[in-house]
Amino acid sequence: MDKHLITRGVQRSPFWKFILWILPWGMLLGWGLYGAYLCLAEGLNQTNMDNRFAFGLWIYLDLTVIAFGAGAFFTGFLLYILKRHELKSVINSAVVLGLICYSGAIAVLMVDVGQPLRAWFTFWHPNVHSMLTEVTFCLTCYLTVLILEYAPIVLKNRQIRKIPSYLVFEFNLHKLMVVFAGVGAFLSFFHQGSLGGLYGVLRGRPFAFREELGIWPSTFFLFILSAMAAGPSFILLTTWLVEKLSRKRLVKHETLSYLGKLSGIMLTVYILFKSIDTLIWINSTSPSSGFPAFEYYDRAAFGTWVLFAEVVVFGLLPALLLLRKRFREHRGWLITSAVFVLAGVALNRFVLTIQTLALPTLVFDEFLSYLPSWQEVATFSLVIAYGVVLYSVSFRYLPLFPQERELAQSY
Amino acid sequence: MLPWVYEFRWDLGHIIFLGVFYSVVILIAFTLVRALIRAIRDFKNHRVDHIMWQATFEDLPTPVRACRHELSGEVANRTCPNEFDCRECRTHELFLRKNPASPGGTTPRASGEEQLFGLSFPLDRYYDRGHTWVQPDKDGTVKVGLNDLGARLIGSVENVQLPVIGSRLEVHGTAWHVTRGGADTRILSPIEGTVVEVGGPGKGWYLKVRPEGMETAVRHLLRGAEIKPWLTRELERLQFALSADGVGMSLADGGVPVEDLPKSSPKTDWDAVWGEMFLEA
Amino acid sequence: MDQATVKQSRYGMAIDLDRCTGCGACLMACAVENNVSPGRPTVNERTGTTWMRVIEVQDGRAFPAAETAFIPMMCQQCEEETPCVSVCPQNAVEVDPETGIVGQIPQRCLGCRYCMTACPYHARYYNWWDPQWPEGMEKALNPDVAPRMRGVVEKCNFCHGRLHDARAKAAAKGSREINPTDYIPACVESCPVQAITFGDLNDEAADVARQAKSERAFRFLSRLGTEPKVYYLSGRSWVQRLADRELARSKKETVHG
Amino acid sequence: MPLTLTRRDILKFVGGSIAGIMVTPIPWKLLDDVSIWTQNGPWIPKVPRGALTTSFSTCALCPAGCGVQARCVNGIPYFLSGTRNHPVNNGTLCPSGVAAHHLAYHPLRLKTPVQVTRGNGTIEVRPVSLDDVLRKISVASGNSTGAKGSLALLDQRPGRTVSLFYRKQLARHDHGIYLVSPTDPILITQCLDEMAETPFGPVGYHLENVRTILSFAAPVLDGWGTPAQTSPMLRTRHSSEQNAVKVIQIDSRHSRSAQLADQWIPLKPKTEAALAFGIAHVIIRDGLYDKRVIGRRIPDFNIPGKHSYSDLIGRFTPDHTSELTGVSSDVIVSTAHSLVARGPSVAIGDGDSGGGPLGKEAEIAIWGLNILLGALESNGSIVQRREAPVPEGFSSKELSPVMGISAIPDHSIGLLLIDGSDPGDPLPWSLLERKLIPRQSLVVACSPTLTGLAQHAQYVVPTPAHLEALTDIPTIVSSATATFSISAPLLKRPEGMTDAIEIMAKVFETEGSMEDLLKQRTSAIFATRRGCVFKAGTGTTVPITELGSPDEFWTELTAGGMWTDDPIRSKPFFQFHFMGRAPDAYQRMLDAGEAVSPLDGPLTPEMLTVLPYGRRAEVGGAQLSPLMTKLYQESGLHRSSKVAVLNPATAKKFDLVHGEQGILATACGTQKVGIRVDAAVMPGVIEIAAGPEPIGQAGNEIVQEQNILELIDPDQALPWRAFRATLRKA
Repeated sequence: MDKHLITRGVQRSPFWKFILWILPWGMLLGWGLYGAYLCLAEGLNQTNMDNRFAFGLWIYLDLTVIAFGAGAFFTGFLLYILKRHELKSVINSAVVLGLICYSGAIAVLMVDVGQPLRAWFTFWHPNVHSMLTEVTFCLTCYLTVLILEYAPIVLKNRQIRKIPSYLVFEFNLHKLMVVFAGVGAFLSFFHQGSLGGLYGVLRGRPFAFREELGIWPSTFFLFILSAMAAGPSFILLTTWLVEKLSRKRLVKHETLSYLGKLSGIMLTVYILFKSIDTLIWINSTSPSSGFPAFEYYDRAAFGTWVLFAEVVVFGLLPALLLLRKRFREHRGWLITSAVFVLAGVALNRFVLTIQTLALPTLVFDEFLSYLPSWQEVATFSLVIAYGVVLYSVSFRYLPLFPQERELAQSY
Repeated sequence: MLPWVYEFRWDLGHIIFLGVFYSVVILIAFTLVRALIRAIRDFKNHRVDHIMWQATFEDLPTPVRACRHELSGEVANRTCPNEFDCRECRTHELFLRKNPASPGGTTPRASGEEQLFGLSFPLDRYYDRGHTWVQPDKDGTVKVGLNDLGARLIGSVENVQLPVIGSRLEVHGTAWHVTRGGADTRILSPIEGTVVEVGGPGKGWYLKVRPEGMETAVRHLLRGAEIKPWLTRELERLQFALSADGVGMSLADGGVPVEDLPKSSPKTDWDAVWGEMFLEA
Repeated sequence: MDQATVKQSRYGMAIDLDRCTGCGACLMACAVENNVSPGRPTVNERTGTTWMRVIEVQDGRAFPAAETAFIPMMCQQCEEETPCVSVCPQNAVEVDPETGIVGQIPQRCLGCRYCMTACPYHARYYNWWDPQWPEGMEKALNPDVAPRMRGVVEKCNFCHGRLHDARAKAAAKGSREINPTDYIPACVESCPVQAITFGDLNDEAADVARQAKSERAFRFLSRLGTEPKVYYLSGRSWVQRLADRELARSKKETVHG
Repeated sequence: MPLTLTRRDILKFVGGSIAGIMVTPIPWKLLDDVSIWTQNGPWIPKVPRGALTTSFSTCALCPAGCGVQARCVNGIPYFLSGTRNHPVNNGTLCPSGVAAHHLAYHPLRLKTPVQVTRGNGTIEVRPVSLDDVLRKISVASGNSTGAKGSLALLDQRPGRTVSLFYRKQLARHDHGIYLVSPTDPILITQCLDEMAETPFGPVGYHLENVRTILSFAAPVLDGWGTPAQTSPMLRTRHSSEQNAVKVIQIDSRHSRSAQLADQWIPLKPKTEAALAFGIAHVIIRDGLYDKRVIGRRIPDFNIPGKHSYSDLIGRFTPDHTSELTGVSSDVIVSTAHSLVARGPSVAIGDGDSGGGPLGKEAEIAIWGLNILLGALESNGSIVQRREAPVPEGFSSKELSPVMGISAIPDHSIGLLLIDGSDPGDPLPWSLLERKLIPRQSLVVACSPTLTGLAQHAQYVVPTPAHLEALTDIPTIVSSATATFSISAPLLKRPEGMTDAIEIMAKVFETEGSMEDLLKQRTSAIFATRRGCVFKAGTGTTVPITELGSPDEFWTELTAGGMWTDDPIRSKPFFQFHFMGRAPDAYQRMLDAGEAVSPLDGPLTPEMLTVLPYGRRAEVGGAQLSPLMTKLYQESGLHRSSKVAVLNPATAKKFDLVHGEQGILATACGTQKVGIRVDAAVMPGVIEIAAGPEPIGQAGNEIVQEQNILELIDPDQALPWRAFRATLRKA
């Protein structure tokens, strides 16, 4: 039925199957839209956030997906600037993932702020000392870049490419991709960092506050590193997932294992610095502001196990696994460690966003709990559903994996 | 945001931050505009067909992009860097100079039948990778037609859209379209020139074209000893393409394709097969 | 007169916790003065808006020994590294260099609530609902303070409306020095036991400056280095130890060991 | 050459100028200002603009009668503060007073007379005409003159001039009853009259020369006296000042006064009498009293061959008292000693708004303690005072007596009229209801809002709200001398509001106007030429003799002024019966003392003891500014009637969790409450406020107030300080 839209030489499941797959996600999407609508129309009283828990599920989501989306800029950087051609076979997929993550994050942010119509004030009266300003500027720019990177892929669709003007434009745009890759890398570097800085600068929240290196708190750099570690793993995982779901080989194993290696290296560096940072924080930064660090882990909910899980189980362990060729070659190990890497980064973002707010500051504060309302969850799942749908459509109608055709023949 | 907007301060922070931001924005905009301008320029210079072929070529699997000198065994492994256009290819010239006997340099015989795997591939003409042939005439024009394999792949087509007389063809631009059932494809033009007469499936040739400068116009086309190794690969590819979609149709009797493949196996996804064989993405 | 010759003031408060009885008059006066709207039926302690909030704390001993103190908690007007100012993406939070008061510009706030996470005193409040007054009550609003709308953050600004009036009064007299008696925040005015002292910390003669220097004086979370301009006074050691966790802990240990 | 303009030139010019303007600040600044100043939605009310004025009046929310200074815009008050130097509050206000100007906008404000029908949980109101109501009343009053029962008037603010008017009319009526809330001071001083050989008359407190206050669960530091009296004590609470007043709070509840007092002595609920006896026992045992005086003053102190006070007290040894009250014997002893050592001392035993009265016997026991402590001696802190002079025809013999609820037989009232200007002293409806003749009685309330008892009436007539009404403020019980002030309206009353007096006048077929009445009263006061007058405008106090005419006096009073009587020097000699003059006094006092606390009551493990409490003017919704949510909903400073507070141990035992919802149940009903754990609360009890209620309007339908006091079993209701109930998870 939609054969004439599908790239030549690749096999795609019949249309009805595709619809069956999309349908549930579509419904989730609808539900999410309703939730988001309520939050916009009725106000944020629809959420379970409050004056004490001013950030909730959404900010956590933003930080996490943006970390995962880092694959787009990192791969682009390696491919176009450092000319690592083994990544050519995943770059398209990476770009789509990046686009999904970033557009999703920004959409949620627009629901999260109380006055979305005033969002442009940030550009109009920017406070250049605020991490959030940095984030806003970089995100908007980078989203534009991602769209420009996504456009050529769309134009490569079998029907669209038949239109000469599009194809010619795509052709020329693609020639300039190196510029976008460069800009993307530059922007990402800053907003990934600023997202870390977001909490690192909170002097009033010694659990999150970190000493400054130059003009940025250490979390600025930790976030960049952890994002660089998460990005490749995310691409790796999604690619593997798509292969499983579509029952096709899409990329050579070398590519996946190379992604794993990247992840492993970045993660090792990250964990190293993270550990140093943690030690400094526990022994100096926190106590000097009147907060004995161990008290943070007094709470039943957040014991020291959190720190252990973050640094060792989901940090050191996958790092070591990914550094060893033997494990990388083995699919099972590769995928497992990728999952661990992502879990680690997700946990890190959770600790920074949620635990920071749950912990008391004043002596007579209570330890707070927070459970998102269904509207928040809906808006959250809106992004997930939107991502799945956009990716599925892209995978079906656009040449996401250039190697697919070749691999199909080399069977 | 801007110097005269409330809250703007002339401090280092503002200048650096906004400076960087504006440069990024300008860079993005500039690059975009640049791409547009280039695109327009390409249109002006009629490079559309060329670019379309180039884009297609990039998406072709590596084995298909093999250099003619790899086919002829002169070099072990070489992928063509200029989209099968040897006219300006320095390497091609070098090969010819190094080895005058190189099949790439020969000119077709005056006449003669040639049977390859039960397909007729007369050696009196040039062949293009898009399964077309070019036969020069005395009057300086050339006939362009589908080769035997191409003809059998297409079979008795329902609908052929040929270019109007006087229209211009680019090398590996679109020569004509054929459609049959759900399948459609464009046939790559093997040669550059002006259409002077149109034929069709019945006539045995499709187009009469007047090229500029015969010698260079056909330089990139396969000939003589180059044909067999290429055809061998093509038949392999065909075999695979047919088996790929699971209908399990195979080339009939001892590897000789039947007259009208589509007729003999209607279940096969001919759109895919055509795309594969006529080098369409 | 030009900027240079205007006296630079640092307005601050000293709150005597040994006097405070937790009656809540300050809290109400604050809400009345600043046109804070009544809470919705579903409002609770975490979604409500109380620029001035009086917190009841106990010394942790059990019945019948437990001792109680009441801590009026509002924006502490941090002077250094003011956490909320640096984080606001669009300059909706600013420190007035002339008064040292941390101001909030609701018209420019986009409600990202970053400043709220930044504030260790939880002194910032978000308008989860549009303000709503019973029919006719809008006629009884304070003419000097504009109500805020849904989706923006607000907080104590030492009764900016009153500062404005005081300045107007001074201007009428052709001076830029405002008379201290003209500028008294609502909570200070309404405290039945005069537990709150307000004034210019730069003015040596002012009570507040003297009290800030007394040995009973302390500030909450002073080790964060944000130099709050709100001081608290108490002669009770357990109350003073509430200042930060390190102190509170030192007590625990002496108790246990 | 001639200048010719082509269209092209014009376009160029326009385009050029636009481009030019873009590089000037103009468009950007414009956009900027727009962005900043267009940010308030049109649905956000604009603040009023207009003339700013200041006017004075007196707060009528509670008996204290604080001076109020109102800042007004267009004549409408927008900020209230205490009147400077005012003898009652000296420039301060309580939180309720600060927001009192909102009461006119109460969501449950009535605009017309209504007929009330109570559904389950909600209330329907149907507008009716005033005449309809009056017709109903006249029919019912016709009945109530006959066998159909009596006509009762419940005065929620006794002691006002209009109260005298009511009592006069009721006295004329055959079956007229003048009813007041059981916590009313008048009833409590009646106990003293019961003890005194000759009536003692109104009681006042001279707190200026007190050094120790022994409070029996009275909210001494939280609304009992006037701010002017309590603020000094509160200010010096933690100071090392030698003659700072020491407050010892005897209270089962961790009440605000208990929190603020210098010493808190928690005792088992309802054992106040026993503790009073116990302390008296020590004083007498150790001979810490003035034997000469007591000997002469107390007929029943020691009667040979007859049960006497000393016999009674003799039984309450510290150990025995300790058993009864749960207060350790040495605390009892030390308290007794410090009362004497740190004299002058006074024991205060009024009830409180939430907990209600202590009970007659307990009151008598406490008065006895006061006599032992010499508080009623000529230099003592309890004084006899005069009433503010009354006009002709209002002498006490012309007035019907003041009755407490317990003095009225069940099912006897045919027509109940409620003057519901509610001071926040709650009277549980269940108590009132059983006095009515079932299905035949008519209840009509005069109230500005559909709150409190008005919710239980069949008809409610809207009266002017606080600061709309003209009313007078009687002398507060804690005042040593008579005072008189007037709460003059600061707001114009809306159409259709009727003063309660006008309704009552119609009922009694007579004339009555608030203004005339008050003018008579002020003239009467002025005529005596006694006392002095506080002028709000200047903040000064001058002898009344300095005022030229009653009108001038009136003007001062209606402008937030206040009249204060001269103290009476001579204190006539009194004889007191320590146990009261009733024949069965001994037995009754003994029973009261030996009474078992509900805490030790029949041991059913799931039973807890509920201790209601509440701040005056916050119990009952009538006097709650909508803004009071700040205190009891948006911050935990005051607890609403929806919060039950428990000791952690108790909560653990009943596995109730802090922050969860629970169901409180007695034989008479259930109530949903939020559970809060507090280490300072007595184990085994539930502390729960008798108010405030969250403002009772959800959308258009009015939600019934569910006061904790409604759960009291009317049979064991008085006093309702403590009762048994179960609390389980919701």
